[in-house]
Amino acid sequence: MRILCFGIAREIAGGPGLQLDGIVGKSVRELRMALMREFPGFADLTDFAVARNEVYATDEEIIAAGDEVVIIPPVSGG
Amino acid sequence: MRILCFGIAREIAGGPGLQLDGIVGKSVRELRMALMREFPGFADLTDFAVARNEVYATDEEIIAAGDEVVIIPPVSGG
Amino acid sequence: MDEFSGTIDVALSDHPLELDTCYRFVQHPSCGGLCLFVGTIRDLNLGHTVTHLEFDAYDGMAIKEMRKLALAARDTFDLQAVSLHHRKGDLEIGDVAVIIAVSSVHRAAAFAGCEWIIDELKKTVPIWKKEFREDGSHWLNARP
Amino acid sequence: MDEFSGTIDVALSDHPLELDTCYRFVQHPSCGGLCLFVGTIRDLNLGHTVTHLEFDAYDGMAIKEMRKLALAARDTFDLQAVSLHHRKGDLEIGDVAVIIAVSSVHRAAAFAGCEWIIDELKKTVPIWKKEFREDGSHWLNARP
Repeated sequence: MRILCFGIAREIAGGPGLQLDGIVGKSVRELRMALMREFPGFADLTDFAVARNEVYATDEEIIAAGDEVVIIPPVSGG
Repeated sequence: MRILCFGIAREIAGGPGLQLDGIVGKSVRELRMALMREFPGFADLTDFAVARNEVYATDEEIIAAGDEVVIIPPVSGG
Repeated sequence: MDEFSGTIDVALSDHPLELDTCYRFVQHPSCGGLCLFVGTIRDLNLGHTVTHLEFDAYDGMAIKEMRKLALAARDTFDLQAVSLHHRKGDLEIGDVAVIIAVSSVHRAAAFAGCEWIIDELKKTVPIWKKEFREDGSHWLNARP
Repeated sequence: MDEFSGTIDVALSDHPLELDTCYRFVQHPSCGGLCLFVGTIRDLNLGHTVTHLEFDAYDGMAIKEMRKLALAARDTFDLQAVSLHHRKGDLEIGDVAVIIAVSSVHRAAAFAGCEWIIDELKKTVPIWKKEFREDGSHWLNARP
């Protein structure tokens, strides 16, 4: 599955998105664990969230095929 | 002495100022008492202050000849 | 007013107030937060329909008291600049009675300083509003 | 967006933001108090000289989160209207990053609502600042 990246997540992923397979049907918590395993830079962040279809996702939510999944590093707008 | 009036004080005085004699050398407290005696409308206000030379005067200050004395009814700017 | 130059801007005007004038005055490259307050004439006050207002001001003292407030706010809240413009004369519904703009390095000080100025202005600055309703007129705050 | 019509105005733009646009949106005859916040790019951050900033935004979600904040503020603080404009792209020192304007019948709610929006925006809206200093660049808040 293609996962979109913004801010520092782009630098960790080396581009505007990254490929992570085998996560459809898995929880957001499992997605976060997989991300930190495959891209250790994510473990060095203060924290990061995951958005599913433009809404913050809880750790318990299940990733569905067709979801727009996005890594949300600590925000700094304003 | 001529005393300037603003806001509702103008209506009580019947004009932009009023004449009150014998107050040079008296305290602001005495001025306030004299005002309420001569113009009972002032006693009906929520409160009123006195300014001497464009600064709020304390009750203890003494009125000097040449002072600009002004009655300051409750303000309502903003 | 040299000591205030660039940091304090106070005006009492019988012409319409301009937000941009106050905004431009307080801009500064070191400031990340600007807070502005605009006080306007409402069509209702305590349930009564207001038609217009008349502002009376003791000009010289009002300017002095406004300057005192601006300086006190600048120093108490560590503001970079304060612009405080007040209207006088006849105002209609929707007209702007007062504009306050402040700038600060950090935003919390900007909000606190701006709100303090309008709260204090309403207590100390010798300006008086006469409110005209359909059924008469009266000076605000004057009577118990 | 019919349900928000006239009370909520949210924008994310790569063009300069205009205070007057936000100001005009929130004006209303029933409102006596308007509070506006302008967040600008500072020349110094934590003691370092900043040369410019780059704003990255997850557009669709940022707009949704900004709209949620505006609605929550409107309903929580009983505001008449909320205008919330955020910038994206490359910004220089002094450029405006965000403008918030709110109107309310009474001023205390306007101040509280406006400050709440900027505080929450900095926690929840998916927009990221990359700060460029003379000695390098980094994404703010990203690292412990």
